[in-house]
Amino acid sequence: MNSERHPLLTIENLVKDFGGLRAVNNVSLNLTEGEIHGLIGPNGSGKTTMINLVTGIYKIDHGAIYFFGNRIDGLQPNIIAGKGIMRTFQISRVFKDMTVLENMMVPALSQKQSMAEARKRSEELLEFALLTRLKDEPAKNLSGGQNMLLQIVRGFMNKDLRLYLLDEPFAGVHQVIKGVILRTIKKMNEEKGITFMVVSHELTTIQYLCHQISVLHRGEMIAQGTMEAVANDPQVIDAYLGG
Amino acid sequence: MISAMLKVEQVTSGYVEGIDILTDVSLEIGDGMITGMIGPNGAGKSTLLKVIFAFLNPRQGKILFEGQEIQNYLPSQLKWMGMSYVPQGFSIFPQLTVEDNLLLGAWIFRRNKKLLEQRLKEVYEFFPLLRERRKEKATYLSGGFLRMLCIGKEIITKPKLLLIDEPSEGLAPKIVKEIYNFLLKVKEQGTTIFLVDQNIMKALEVSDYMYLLEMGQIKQRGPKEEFEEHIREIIRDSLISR
Amino acid sequence: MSLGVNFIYGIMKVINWAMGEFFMVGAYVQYLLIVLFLGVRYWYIGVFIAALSTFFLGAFVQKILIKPMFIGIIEEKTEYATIVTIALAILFRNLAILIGGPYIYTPPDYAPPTHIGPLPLSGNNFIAFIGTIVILAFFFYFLKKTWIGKAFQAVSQNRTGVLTAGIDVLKFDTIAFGIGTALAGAGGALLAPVLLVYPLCGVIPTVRGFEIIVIGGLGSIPGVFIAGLSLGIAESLGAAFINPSFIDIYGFGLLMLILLIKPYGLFGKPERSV
Amino acid sequence: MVKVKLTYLVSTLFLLIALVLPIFLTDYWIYALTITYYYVVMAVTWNLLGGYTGQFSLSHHTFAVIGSYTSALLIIQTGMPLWTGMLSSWIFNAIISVLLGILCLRMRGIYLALTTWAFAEIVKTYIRMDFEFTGGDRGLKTALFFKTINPLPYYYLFLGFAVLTIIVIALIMHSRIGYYLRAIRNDEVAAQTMGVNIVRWKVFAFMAASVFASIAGTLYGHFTGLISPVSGEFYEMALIIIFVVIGGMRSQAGPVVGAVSVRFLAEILKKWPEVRMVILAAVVILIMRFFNGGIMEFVRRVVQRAKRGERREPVSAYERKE
Repeated sequence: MNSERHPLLTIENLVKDFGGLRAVNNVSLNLTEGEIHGLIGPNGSGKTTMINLVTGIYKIDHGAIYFFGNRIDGLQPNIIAGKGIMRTFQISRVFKDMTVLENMMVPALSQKQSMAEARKRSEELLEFALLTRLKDEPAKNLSGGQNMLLQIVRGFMNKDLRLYLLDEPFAGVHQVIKGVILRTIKKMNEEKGITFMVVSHELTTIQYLCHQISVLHRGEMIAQGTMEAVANDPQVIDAYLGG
Repeated sequence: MISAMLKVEQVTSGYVEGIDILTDVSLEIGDGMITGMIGPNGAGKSTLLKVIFAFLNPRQGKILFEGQEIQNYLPSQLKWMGMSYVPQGFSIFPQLTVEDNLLLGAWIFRRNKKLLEQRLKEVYEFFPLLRERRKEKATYLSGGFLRMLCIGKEIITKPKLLLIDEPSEGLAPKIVKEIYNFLLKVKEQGTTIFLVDQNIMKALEVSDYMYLLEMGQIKQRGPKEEFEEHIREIIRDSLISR
Repeated sequence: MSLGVNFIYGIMKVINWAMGEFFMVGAYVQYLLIVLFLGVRYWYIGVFIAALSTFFLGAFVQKILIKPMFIGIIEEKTEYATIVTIALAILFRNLAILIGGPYIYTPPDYAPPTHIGPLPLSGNNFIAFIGTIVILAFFFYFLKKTWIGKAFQAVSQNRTGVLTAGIDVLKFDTIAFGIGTALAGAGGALLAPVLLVYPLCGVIPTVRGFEIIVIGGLGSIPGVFIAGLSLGIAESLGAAFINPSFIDIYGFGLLMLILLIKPYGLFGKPERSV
Repeated sequence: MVKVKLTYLVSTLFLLIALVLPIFLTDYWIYALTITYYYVVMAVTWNLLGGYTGQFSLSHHTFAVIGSYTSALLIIQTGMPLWTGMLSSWIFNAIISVLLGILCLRMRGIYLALTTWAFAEIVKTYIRMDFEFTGGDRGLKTALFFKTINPLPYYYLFLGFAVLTIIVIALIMHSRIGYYLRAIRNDEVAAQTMGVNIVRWKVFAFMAASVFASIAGTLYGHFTGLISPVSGEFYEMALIIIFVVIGGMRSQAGPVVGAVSVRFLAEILKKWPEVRMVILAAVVILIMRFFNGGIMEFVRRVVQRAKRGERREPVSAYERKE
């Protein structure tokens, strides 16, 4: 495996413009395998745009994104997903008219896993996420929190999942479900060595969960390091003060 | 305690069923004052304003405007009752001229020509820059101008209560200062203001009473002075809250 | 006609596939008015009444069928709107056959054939042309100058901005739909003697109307004029160079070509999805 | 699972009835039923495209028309035998549908409907205008499939083809492809980030539906003996939508039930064609507005209520959960 030499994900001076507005301005970031990385910053700082750039939904204007040393910017989202990079959305995008189990099956099937194997793994994961009783329920009948949990657990169906980008996984989610989400992330990280990048406003949860933190402000990276270092950094405080 | 123009009692609300962005929020907005609300983004500040101005109905709780329950009213009814709302971003019409934008802001008394002329004159005195460019299409204006136009469009009806969301967002510092001076001038004219803001420093300067909202709940409240001394600690605590 | 569909789309982002049938209703009303009450001299009053009747018909249809789309009851909006308006078109067509029979009615000519310089011109075409200009002028005056007109422009530009100004948006949607159908109704009344009055007389204008709209770009009022022009040119060029009998096909060919290059039409605005 | 056995039981029952039916029926009704099977194929395949994948195409009937005309013309112009004529028209159709599918890739909702509608109008107008070649409005005589005009053999041919289509479409929907198509309809972007190659599968759905339609079209052409541009009219497309909507849009049996029941109603009201259409259109509007599931949704609720008693009122596709 060539992952030892190259870090899991390398982003080099990434730039993205939306008609005059520079959403991401020369951002560089490295993720090492097995890390849970937090990405925080006041509103409109380009956090979600970053995820959309890495997963190929937006095309980058310039800079480069490497996954285990080979470039992935410019690839179609489904190819990037095939390489083992999954993501969730701020407003959970589940397949409303399909049942919970069917939702789980989609990523597995797109990786040429057999129907039986996909079904078995789905049931295991649903068991783990306490969603089994909702197995045959159409996703639209689930509550917001349950939908977010489904969206997160669905990503783990990807057999060669190496990097999981979570966009606001806890926003407004009920405490019990938040507990399950945290437990799932911890377990998958420790047991399967999956690297996470978590975007969130809830700084307490980020502090509990993440090893390293990056702070984005108006599309620029203004601080990186552990939570304590970042919190005492005057620049970060100013950013939050709305400077 | 000064009589509260607006009371919010145990409001819980959210866009998606099952996700409550606001949980059990209660607050009062004192007459003739500027009440500020700060808090990290995603705390639910804008959602609260949308609930008050009936863009969104709360799941539980009541909202009282001058003692009257208004949580199931329509935005157009609230406008008649003297409430205005400047939402986040721009609530103006790019292809219409500055004057048309203002006139549309005064939609509720469009039949009363005399009052209309008078109010238009007042807004122009308030924002002289807008009078110079009144025949231009709004889309050609800079960010600062557009913000003034948004505020002008909402205060033309001389509301008793003005809700404002992130007035300084995306503006250069020099213009931000001007915008906040306008807010003070609006207050002097007797309009009560409920200011929701990311820009904590500016909000502190201008507000008389402050609320700190975090993850959909009121964490701290009190007159401006209490907030002012240890604002930097409040931020750091909220960053690393033990 | 295409102005009507575009106006509705501008405000409510809904395509009314039954527009042709409002055109036909306008033509029938006009025919009945002239034959029974007014007589041919007051045809313009007929056009006005036809427009009014299609206005109320359109408003009524909007209230029961289209409005629920905006109160959040209906989720798949485009699918719902397309199926419902198609069904509406068939409903009106067959009702017309039921009531009026499958016959073709020819209203008396509005004006005797005249000619401008060497060009012989049938009275009706001339009237229709002038009538359209008058309607368009009135429509633009209404849109640009009057209060309600400005409010309509505002609704199509920023629905939140309109809410904060205290305008009851849902009421405006109904009126907008009514105006759109009234435009079609007026068109029907005006062109009654030219296209004659029969259950399917709405089909040809619908085809024309949609071509212009898609080429011009959905929701853009200026697009309608440029598209109308480019369509005319495309058809005359095609007829001259390729083969005159395929005249309709050039219109569609142009349409598909433009959609291939700019999937939102020349002036259309793409809706950001992510 | 109980449900699967039930559907097998019911469908085999219907199949038996269909096989035995012609013995009791007059030629007229056999003819009518054969046409119904043609519409069943059209409805089921359009449901794959418009219902399951959310590609709201308005040119489905056009592929049937192209199918019938290409094979008829090939046979008349080049004198090739029946089978090769039909086969080449299917291949020709597959190519066109792939091209149109790629063209419509980036389009969504209204624009897809408008483009496919334009394509339908082009084909119809071309056939009508180029009368030396296509016979225009006079129509075109076609070689008969079974060399006889007795409808019985055609009845079984169409019945067989309809059953085959239903089975193939059902297999597709139950396979992984079915998951991809339904995922695409629900949320294209999310499907893509889940690894689904939406480009390939959208074009696949388009091609599959269109090829089946063209096969149905060719068979129809060689059954009626005379084909005309009328079958390219928008009315035909509306009819297919009516079948699917009334039957139940996103269910496998929906289009079949819809096509059969509506065709049956149409036959009864033969003498008053306008009244028939008015009723059908009104029913479609009512179903869309108030009760979106169509007959199958109604059946599903009754079955569910019977099986589970009053456990929970299932929510139909469109009404929001209060």
